[in-house]
Parts: sequence; structure tokens; C-alpha cells
Amino acid sequence: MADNVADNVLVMENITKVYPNGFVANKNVNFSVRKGEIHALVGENGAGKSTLMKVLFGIESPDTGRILLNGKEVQISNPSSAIKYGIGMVHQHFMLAPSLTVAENMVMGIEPKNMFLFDFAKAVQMTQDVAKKYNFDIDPKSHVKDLSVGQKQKVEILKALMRGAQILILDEPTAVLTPQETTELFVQLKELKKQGHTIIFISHKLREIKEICDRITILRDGRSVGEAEVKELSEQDISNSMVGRNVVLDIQKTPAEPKETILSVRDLSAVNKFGKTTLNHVSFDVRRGEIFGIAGVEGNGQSELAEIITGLRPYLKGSVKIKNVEIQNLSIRKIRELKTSHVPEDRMTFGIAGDVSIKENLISDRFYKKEYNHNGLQKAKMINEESDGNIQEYLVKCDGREQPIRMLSGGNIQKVVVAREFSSNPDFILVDQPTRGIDVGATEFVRKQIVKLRDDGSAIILISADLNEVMELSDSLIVLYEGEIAAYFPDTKNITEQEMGEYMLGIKKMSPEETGDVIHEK
Amino acid sequence: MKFGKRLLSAILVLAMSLTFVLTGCSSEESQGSAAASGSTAQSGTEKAGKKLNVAILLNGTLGDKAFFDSAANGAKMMESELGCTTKVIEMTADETKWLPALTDASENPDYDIIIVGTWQMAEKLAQIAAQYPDKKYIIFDSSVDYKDGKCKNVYSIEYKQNECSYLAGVAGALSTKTGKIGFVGGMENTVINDFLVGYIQGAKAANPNIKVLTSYVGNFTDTAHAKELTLAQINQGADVVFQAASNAGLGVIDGCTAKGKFVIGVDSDQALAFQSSDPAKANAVLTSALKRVDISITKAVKEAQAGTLKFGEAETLGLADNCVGLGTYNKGVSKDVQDKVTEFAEKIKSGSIKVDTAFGKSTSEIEAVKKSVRP
Amino acid sequence: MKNKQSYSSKTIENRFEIFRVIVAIGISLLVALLLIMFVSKQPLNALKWFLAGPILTMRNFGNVLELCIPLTFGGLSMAVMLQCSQFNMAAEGSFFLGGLGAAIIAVGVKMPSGIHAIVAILAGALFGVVLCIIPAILKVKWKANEVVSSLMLNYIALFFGSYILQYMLMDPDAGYIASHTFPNSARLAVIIPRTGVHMGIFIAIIMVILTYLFLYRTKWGYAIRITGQNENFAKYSGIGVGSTIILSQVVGGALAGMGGATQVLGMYTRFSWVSLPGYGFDGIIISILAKNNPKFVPLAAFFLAYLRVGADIMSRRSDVAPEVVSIIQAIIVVLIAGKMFLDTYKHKMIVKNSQRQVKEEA
Amino acid sequence: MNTVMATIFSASFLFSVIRLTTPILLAALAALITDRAGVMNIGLEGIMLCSALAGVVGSAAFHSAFLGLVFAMVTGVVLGLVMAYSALNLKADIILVGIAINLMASGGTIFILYSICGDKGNSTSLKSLTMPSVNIPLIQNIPVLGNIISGHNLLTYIAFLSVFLIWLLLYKTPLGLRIRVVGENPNAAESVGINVRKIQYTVLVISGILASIGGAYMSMGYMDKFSRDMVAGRGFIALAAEALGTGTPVGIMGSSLIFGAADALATNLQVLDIPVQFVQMIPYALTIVGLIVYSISRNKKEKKIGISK
Repeated sequence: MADNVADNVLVMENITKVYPNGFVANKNVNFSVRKGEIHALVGENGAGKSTLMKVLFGIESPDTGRILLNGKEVQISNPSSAIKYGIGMVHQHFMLAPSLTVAENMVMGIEPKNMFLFDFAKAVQMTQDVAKKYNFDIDPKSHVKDLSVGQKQKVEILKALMRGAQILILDEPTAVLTPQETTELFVQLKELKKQGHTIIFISHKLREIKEICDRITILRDGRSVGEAEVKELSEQDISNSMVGRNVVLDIQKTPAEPKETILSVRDLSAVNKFGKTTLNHVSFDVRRGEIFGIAGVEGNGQSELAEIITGLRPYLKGSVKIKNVEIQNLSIRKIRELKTSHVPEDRMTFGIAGDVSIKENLISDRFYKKEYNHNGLQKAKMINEESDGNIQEYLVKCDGREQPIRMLSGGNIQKVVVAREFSSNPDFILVDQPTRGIDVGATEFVRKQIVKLRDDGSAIILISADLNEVMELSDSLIVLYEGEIAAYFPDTKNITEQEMGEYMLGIKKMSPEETGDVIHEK
Repeated sequence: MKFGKRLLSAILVLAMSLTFVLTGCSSEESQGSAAASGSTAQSGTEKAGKKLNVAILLNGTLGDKAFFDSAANGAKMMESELGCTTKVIEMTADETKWLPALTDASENPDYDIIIVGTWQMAEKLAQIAAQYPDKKYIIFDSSVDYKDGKCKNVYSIEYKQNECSYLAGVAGALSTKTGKIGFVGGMENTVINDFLVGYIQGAKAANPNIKVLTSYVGNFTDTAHAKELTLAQINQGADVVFQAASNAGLGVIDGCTAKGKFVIGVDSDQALAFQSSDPAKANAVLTSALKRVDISITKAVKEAQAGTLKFGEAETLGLADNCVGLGTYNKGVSKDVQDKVTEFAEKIKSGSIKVDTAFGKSTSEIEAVKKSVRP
Repeated sequence: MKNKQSYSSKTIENRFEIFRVIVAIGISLLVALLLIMFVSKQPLNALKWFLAGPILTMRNFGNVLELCIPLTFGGLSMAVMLQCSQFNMAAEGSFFLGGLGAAIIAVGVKMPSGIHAIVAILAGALFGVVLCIIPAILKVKWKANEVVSSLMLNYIALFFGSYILQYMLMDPDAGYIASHTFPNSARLAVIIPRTGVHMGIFIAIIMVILTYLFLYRTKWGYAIRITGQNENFAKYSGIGVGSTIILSQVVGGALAGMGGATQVLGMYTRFSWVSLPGYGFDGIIISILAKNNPKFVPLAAFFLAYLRVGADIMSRRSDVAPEVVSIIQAIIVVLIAGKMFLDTYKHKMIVKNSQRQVKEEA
Repeated sequence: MNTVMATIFSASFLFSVIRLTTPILLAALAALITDRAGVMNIGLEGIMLCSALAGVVGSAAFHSAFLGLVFAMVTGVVLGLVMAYSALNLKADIILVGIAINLMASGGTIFILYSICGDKGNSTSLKSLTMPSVNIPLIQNIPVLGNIISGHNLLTYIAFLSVFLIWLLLYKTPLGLRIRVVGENPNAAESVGINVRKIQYTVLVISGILASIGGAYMSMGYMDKFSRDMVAGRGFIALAAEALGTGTPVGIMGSSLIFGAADALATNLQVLDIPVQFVQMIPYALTIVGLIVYSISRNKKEKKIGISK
């Protein structure tokens, strides 16, 4: 590594970042980028890419390690200083004010002045200059809210360039783009490269990485697995290093004995608010007594699918039936009354009310039912007993049922959510990222509970970005890629992680006949 | 378990409040008797003709440059002319505070005479006066109910404000050049409408074709709105505006001053009130319809000090008693007009003119009076 | 014996909350004392009456209790609405209309004693509901800002009430704008002689208990609290967020309306309100002091009533204006509502405690 | 009725519309500037009342109307800072802070008035001064227009000038750009190194200044004295005017003028046979209707671009 230090415009050495909740996001990561290259940074969700880039951009401060720019050590304590050092970042969520014009967004924070007034003409000029320099086609006077996603992204890139960014971080830039926009973006990135800019390109899409990246760093589980020339690696090689498993989980479970179909999804399609298709004619069945895994890189339609099945998002095309009941016009309560449950992806936003006690968080789905109320009052004793029972059974570590839930650790909060959703003995449950960000003990516990629930006769959908988890825990699984079912494995035992990686990253795709087997009730 | 604890605490709360009630009763008794004996001792010395200690309780706030200020002025007059000790207490417009304040004053052995005013206080005073029969009370601008020999310790002063506003109407109607005069009241209530009824009657007497514009501010505080109403009336042709709006009346005076029109003040002599601080305003005042609260209560206290005041009776003071009337005239008011007003005043005193009143009139009857002079 | 024990973090938070409230009250009283020192010629005399006046005689104490009644209703009303995170200021107008509704029944209908008052109070509650529900519907249906709409509605309620009073209820023989006197059957009897403390205090106590039970022991109250805490969570759990918001405003409006009715029937002989009574806005202060928990509302109401009666007595006995109380109130509200007020101190306490815990374990 | 129609189309009616609009406009602009930075200032009523008193006291103490105005503005700034500190540092809900300011103002002004003048009603005993009225040369000679536009109080012109100044500030200065960014997307502002808290402090101070001019207008322009509760809900109406003003200074001038006109109309309609109370309701009822219409149209727009379901 030390051999070509001179070429390295950026070196991050031994970066370790531990979050306050104890989660170690980066473990002694080394990362170096050469001047004028497009450098791919890849890794599974949670591998530590975002944290590393946040450290670089001054949003997070590392616990150990140092950053060298052009061989000199620098302290980057906030985004402003990162900008000063010539580092620019294009976030996945655009940092733009929609009602303002492009030019105004471009210059915010570094507004040109004419006397004391804001010089709009100058801002337009500046925008045009920088756009021309990099051959971007953008109208400085149009309003950001009228732009397409691709154009917004251009504005973001130009914004960084205008501030003198020599190193540009692009966080999954193609995730929100249409194929045409992606092509256009790549043309522009090559142009930037030609002009001597260095680009750090975060992506899951191997085809794209092969197309435009020079070198690649692969992160796995918070560590750097290695860096290499992209052309020296095949897509399979990358996929293998990314999704390799460190520990093979040892989950005790008997083979599944699937029974009747509980959930059937047919021809389900959805578009997001930008008009991009997020689900494309998805059909599958989930049966009682099986854990049905949905794997895939995040942003390939899993969230939309989960929200539709649980009633949080309306849908127009296709059908979703739970126990033969179409749920299109049902309220969430009606859907839940079909004996369904849901462990949400974002537990802090949807799963709990922080200031409310553990007890009350445990009954949010059932508090209104007859058996919990008597003459208008809630049955306090019964609720207390049930809460204590759940706290015990689900090993929630707390000061008692009256403690506000926000005081618990992430793992214990998740145990409360799981306790609520599992203890209703659902016929169908959707479990979305059940172990994200929680400690090992809680993770193991939650997984055991999922298996137990299956054995008790529930139909379970497990959505997880953790490949390990989805492969080990599921009985059968599908892989979603760009809103379509890329693969269906009726039995997870025989899958290799290499295979999975290829389907997840779009290298391979099964035929409709093969994936059609996921429909058990023709 | 937990619920049981809560229930227990709820019961405790109930029990405690009950205890309050019980202990309240017992301690109240001793309190009451102590106060009563205190005041008996006081009334013993009272007859010796010593300088009286007077409390004036106002159910509003000072600063209206009119009614309540006039009462406060009475306190000053008592101090300087009679050597009394006085204390003016503002009970504010919050009705729930009036009874406590009155009781408080009644229990205070220092006060020999307690003065209150307005119709709203009459019922409350009757109740308190019965509880403290040894205390002496004066009420102005209203009368307590003396039926069945009640309220032997209360002297009541009533005013014929309709008489002075009648004269204000005469003066206004004779001074207008446009044939339109205005009236801005604070809120539509009976005393304010009593002013209005007299005003309209007087104006019609002086000029049968007179038009009177009537507006109400909606409260007694929004000076800006009062000014706006005044300007609107001036805009619609009024060149003399009579205000009966307490604090908000300042806006009426201000509006007339700004537009060079005349305003008729109320209760106190408002030309005098502004003479030193704001001569421009003083010059806009045509005259004021006076309700001499100050003079009447001072007179009553003087009689009380001499032991001649007729407690247990009500007196209605009007023009004949010099307790209502008009204040100083603006120098722009001609001698002719002044004489004409005096003429009408004499007729009222002699009883040949009977001035109408709003008391006992329903809203629709008052609407009819207003309608008769609407342009 | 261990001299210092470690506690669970919940205990610390609870203790800290009490400490915070005490500090906030302390600071505001200190400011008030400074102000009194500054403006008064006899500050000690003024202070004596301010702080001790309300308990010197039973009658003064009675004044505190009678003021507690409307303040409790105001506090309960706002507690229910704030628990649902709705800043509906129409409680003020509901209080006024509640008084009007009660007066209409009291004056307009003949009924036997007891029942008459109850019907009148229920009418007041109904009037309160009608007003408070409007901003809620506008918000749920069209996302119209409830603060603005409710502030405007208060004025409309006031003018509407004045109209009804003037054209339908007015007693022409009264010397001011007032309804006919209430018959005894509708009035709430005084229970402590020589004070104004009336039966309403029992109604208030009952409503405190009922509101507490409603919020913390019924499914509706549960839904209100969850919705107020986290709308997304409520929606995810299957709670109808829109209808829950409306329900909270209905209950809040009913409580405010009842408060107005109780106040009018207990403290007045006629209905003569010509301006908004202010108890709705006071309710916000009380609810904040009580942490939106009905259990603590009477305590907060008592505190505020004590301050106000103290200030009134002070103004009668000295040269300080009672309005000084409004400054105290503002400081208390800001300090208690300020989540970060004394936060560094709390943080230190928790850190120290956890260090102690570690030591104990070792 | 004819008289009323004649009045409404008279120059002096339009003159009074402008006069009545002034305080509402200033306060609505004060609401706008904070709203654009994502802060809701409902303490305007209180700030106006305090500065109305401060203006009177200041002008009497310094024997200068101008210094009185400055004193009022200082009061507005201080209250703006108090709100900012409470909301941004202590993290109290800004709506509660606003309510606290309003509660404090109505009692506090009386307390101070009484301490200074010994009077709880108004400041007649103080020899306070007023801001001058201004006749605009040339324009005052134009027949009808001159009577409408010329001859207003200086602060009225400042109010309408403020529309331009706030427009200039918001759309033509770097600060304005930052304010708008902070209001729309605070993360975007942070990401380019704009200090969001500093911007919000700034807007609350500007808001305090604007509201304080509105307050000073009440006691030193519209009236020449302070009297208790003289702002009488104009700060609240301004909030409504802001809500209907489509978020631009010109839009707010329009909605404020509508309120001014409604108020003037209510004043003039008192001569009619309608019960006074219904006439007095007009401005408030209009606000609610306006708010509903505005909310419906906004929701439709959002539906169109797909933000809400």
C-alpha cells in the first residue's frame, strides 16, 4: 500500500467507528483512492460503506484512524471543512430546496453578491459556467421541483463541483435513476474523470461497476476485504467477496411442512412518486408453516411490497389476498383482524411510541378488543399479567413494564415489537429486517422465535438484507431485482451464496417458468 | 395492585377535600364572629364625628377618564375637603372577584364606610350588607332593593344620565352643520343605551329632522376600533360624536380631534381632563355629559360624617341636584346654543319634559328608537 | 449502610422531572419577587399578602378553591387535546359557549332541582363540543392549521354568544347586559358558607377521575395517547388516526363546555359574559404544569389559583398590581416546556448513576 | 343601504382600509419571515402589545417619537430573542412559547403601565409622541388617488415599504436564500455549511422588529396613547392573513388588504339594520372560509405532485 502513496489523493487509515449503542460499523478500515480514478466502494447493506463515507465527509467522527489528503493529514470535523478540502458528496436523498431555482440551489452558502444583494444573474452565470465546463445540460432558471430525478442529481453533482470538489462521493447514484438516465450519468462521470476529478462510486450494481470503475474496494462486515483493479475481477469474484459468510449460522430447525396457502399475491405492480416502477408484475404464494424469504439488495422493491401487504400503502394494479380476502380496500385494522402481524423495517418510526411504557407498546394492536375491555375500562390486571408474561417470555431486559420504551436498548426494543406481533399467534406475519442493528444475543433470540412461530403454524414472510439471515432462516425464498422476481428457490438448503449474489446483483435471472413455481395454487 | 394504589389515592383526595369542607365550616365561624365584633367596636366610635375611613371598591379599572376615574376623584375630594382616609380598590372587570373583595373590605375593621357602584354590584351588596349589619355602605349609579325593610345600612345614589345625555343631544343637534350626529358606545348595555335614548330624544327635541348614527365598539378597550368607528361616522357626515365607551372612548376623542370635529365627552369633564396633557384634544371637546360621581359620593360621606345621611334609602340625583349636567363648553359654542340648552335644562328640572329611559326597554324597543333617527 | 444508592434510570427521570418543575417555579417566583421589590414602596408587606394571603383566612382559601374549579376544567380539556398533540385553542371559545348553553337551559326551561343543573351542564358540554370539533374536522379533512382556525373561531363564538345573550336571553330590567336570573333549581349550591365554593368542586373532582380513567384506562384514551405520541405507530397498529384526533377534540370540547357551564351556574346569578373568560388559555398553562396528566391537573390548578388569589389580595392590601402573576406564568410555561432546560444536569445525574452502578457491580 | 354603497366607494373608505391594514400587514410579514424559515410565531400578538407600550414609554422618556419607535423595536428584538432561546436552545415547543409570550404581554403591559403611570387603563398621563403623518408631494394633488394614498402615518408607508423590503430580503439577498433553504430543507442547508439555528434566530429577530413596528403603529400612529389590550387580536388575524398569503410578501399584502377591507366594511355596516354581532364576525368568518379554501387548493396541488395520498 505504501508503494504508490504518491498517487493516492486520499488515504483513510485504520478507521474504526463505534456507535454509541455499541455497534461497530468500521473495524480498522483502510481505504485509498488514486487521483483521477473512479473508485467503486461496494459491500452488502450494513457492511460499513455509509459510515466510512460519513467519516470522510465530516458527518461522523472516527474513534481511531486518520485521513490523509495528498499525503497530508487533515482533520475533517464537519461538512463545511470537507467541502473546503475539496470533497463533495451527492447524497441519496437530495439536499435541495424544491421551490428554488437550480441556480439558487447551486450557490446556497456561497451566494454571489452585488453590493449587499444576491446576484441572481451571477448565480445563473456561475451555474452555466460550471455546467458548460463539465458538459452538463441544465437550465439554471428552472425550479428544482419541476426537474426529473436525473436532473436533480445533476444539480447535486454540479453543486459539489462548483464548491471546488476534487473528490466526489456518489452514494448509490443509480438507485433512483432510469436506465437512460444512468447511461447519461456515466457519460458525465467519464467527462469528470477526464478533467482530473476523483470519484468514489458506491453501488451494488456490478454491471455498472464493471462499466465505469477503475478500481474497487470491497467492505464486508465492517472490514475491508481488499482492493483491486476492476478489470482483474469478474462480476462473480466481486459478488463472492461481497456476500461471503464469515460465520455459518447454526439455526436449529426442522424441515418445513408447508400447508395451505395463506397469502397470495398476483401481478402486483407499483410505481413510486417519481413515476419509477418499483414492483413489476410480482406473483407468489406463501403457505402456512413456511418461512418465505425475500432477498435482494435494498431498494429493489422490498419496502414497497411490505407496505402494500401490510396495508400501509395503497395499490392499484394486481391483487393481494390473505386467506382469500382481497385487502385492497381494507383498513389496517381490518387487515390485522385477518390474524396478520407485521414487524416493521423502521421500528423507531412505525414499531413503537417512545415515551409510552413497554406495557402499552405491547397492546397497540389489540387494546380495543372485547377481551381486553370490560364495561368501557381496560382490564388492567389482565393487561399487566400479559405484559409481564411477554416481557418474561421474550427476555426483555428492563426495569419493569411501566418503563418508557425509549430507555431500552435497540435489541430490547425489537424484542418488545416481536413480542407484540408474535404473541397474537398470527396466521400470517411479515417480518422486515428483524435483526438490523441489534446485538448478537437479541438477534439469536429473535431468529429462534421466528422458527418457533413457523412450527406453531404461521405463514411467514422474512425480508432481510442480511444474506446470512435470509438464507439460513428461510425455508424457501425469492430474490427481488429491480421490482421483479429474479429467482425462486423452493428449498434454501441447496443454494450457494455465489449463486445468490449473482441473482441479487442482476448477473443472472431465472426464466418465468422457473420463478412461476412460486405459485402453488394455479 | 397498581390500580388499587391509584384508587386509594383517589379516595384520599376525596377525603381530603371533605376535610377541607368540614374544617372550613368551623374556622369560618370563628373568623366571622371575630370580624363582627371588630366592626361593632368600630361603629361605637363612629358617632363621635371623627374623620371617616372610606373604601371605594370599583368593579372595573381606573384610567377611563370618566366614570371610575370620577369615583376615584371623589376619594381625593373626601381627603382634601373632609379629611377622610380613603382607599380605592380596583376589583377589575372579573365578576368572580367582586364578592371576595367586598367581603374582604367588610371584614376589615379599619373601614367605616364602603362605597361601591353600578347595577352589577347591587345584588351582591344587598347580600353582604345583610351579613355585616353594623357596616355602612353607599352604592352609586344603582339602588339596592329596600323592600321588606332590608338594607338599612345602605344608602343608594342613582343618576338620571338620560337627562344629561338629553342635554348633550340638544347641544349636539344645535351645533351640527350637517344635520347628522354620532354616538359611539362601548358595548350595547342598558346604561349605555340609557345615554343613547336620552341623547336621541334631546337631539330630536332640538331638531326634529336630526339623524343619529349609532355604533358600538364591542368592548371597552379597543381604542383603535373606536377611532375607526368614529372616523366612519364622520365620513358618513356626522360632525359631532357623543362617546360613551369608557377606555375605548379615547379613540373617539382622538378621531374627532384628527378630523377637526366635535366630540361630546362623558361622565367626567373631558375638556378639563386633557387640558394640560393634550390641549388639541381638549379643544375638540364640545362639552361633556357629566355624571358627577365624585360630587355625589363626597356629599354623601360628608352627611355621613355629620350623622345625617339617610341610610336605608335611595336618592335619584338628576339635573336638579347638580349631579348630572353638562360640563364646560367649547369656545366655539355660541351663547345662543348655551342658552337654548339651559332652557331645556330648566324644563327638565321643572318636570315639563320627561326624559325617556332605556331601563325596562327590550332590545327591539331600543332598536325602534335608533331606527327613528337612522339616516 | 450504603450512603448512596444507584437507581433505575426511570426513577432518576421521574425525580428529575419533579426537580425541574420545582426549579422552574423557583426561578419564576424569584423574578416575581425582584419585580415586587422594584415597584413597591413596601415590598415586604406586599410579599406577605401575596404568599400568605390565601391561607390567612378560610374565606380567602375558599377563593382559591372556587378558582380551582374552572381552572381544573380548563386544564383537563387541554390535557386531553394536548395528549393527542393538537393545539386547539378553541377550548377558550368552548368555555364561553358552555356557559351560554347552560344559561339557555337554566333560564329557558323549567325543571326540578338537581336535574335542571345536570341538564344545563350537559347542554354546556354539547355547546363546547360543537365549537371544538370544527378545527379538528378542518384539520383531518383538509389539513387546515388548527391553531389559526381555532383562534378565529373563538371570536366567532364570542360574537355569536353576545348575539344570543342580547336578543334572546337579556333581562331588560337589568342595568347591564345580562340574562334573567337563574332559578335556584339550576344553580350549583354553595357548600362552604361565606365563600363561593360550590357543588362544582365535586363535579370537577369527578371529572378529574373520569378524565384520568378515560385517558389511561380506556381504549379510546389509549388510542388518543398513542396517536399523539407517534402517528405513524398508531396508523401501523391499525388505529384510525383521523377519527381519534376528532374524538380527542370532542372530549376536550365537552370538558371545556362543562367547565363554562359549571362556572356560570356556580359563581353567577345571571349569564353576563361579554368577553372570553380566559380559562381555556389558562388550561394550557395548567396542562403543561401537569405534564398533560389529569392526575396532576388539580394540583397545577391549585397552584395557579393560589398565585392569582394571592396576587389579588396583594393588590387590595398594597401598591402592587396583580398582573405580576402573568409574568410568573410565562416563565414557568417556557421553562417546563423547554425539554433542554437543565438537561446537561440531568445527563450528569444519569452518567454519575451509571458509574455508581458499575462500581457496585464490581 | 345606498349610503353604505356610497361610503364603500368613497376615497375615505379606501383610506381607512389602508389604515386598518397597516398593523395586520406588519404582523403578517413578521409571521411570513419566520414561517419561511420553518418557525411558527404565534407570539406576535404579545410582541405587538409590549412594543406598543414600549413606544409610548420610550417617546415620553426620550422626548422623541423616533427614539420611541427605536425603543419599541428594541423590545421586539428582545422578545424575538427570548422566543428563539426558549424554542431553539431550551427546545420548548414554539407554539407554547408563543402562547406564553401572549399571556405575559396582556398582564405584563398592565403591570408596567401601572408601575409607571399608576393607571391601568391607558397612558394618558404620559406625554408621549406620535409618528408624523406624511403628505406625499405630487401624489397628494391627484384628485381621488391623492386622498387615498397620501396623508397616512409614516409607519403605514413603512409597512408597505416593508412588503418590498421583505420581498427584497427573501428573494434578492443571500440571507433570504438561506432562509428559504432552511424552511424547505434544513438538511440541505446543513450540508452546505449553513447554520440553521443562526438563521432561525435571525428570522425571529426580524419578526420581532416587524411586529414591534406594528405595535408602535397602534400606540403612536393609529392612536396616540397606549391602552390596555389595544392590539385586540390583530396579531392573531395576521397569522390568518399569513396562512392565506401563499407565502409571498405580495400575496400577504393582498390578504392583509382583504382583512383591512373586511374590518372597514364591518365598521361601516354598523349603520345597517343587521345585528352588530354579525357585522363584527365578518373578518373572522372570512378568515376561516379563506383558510378552508386555501387548504383545499393546497391539498389538490399536493395530490397532483403525489406527496400525499
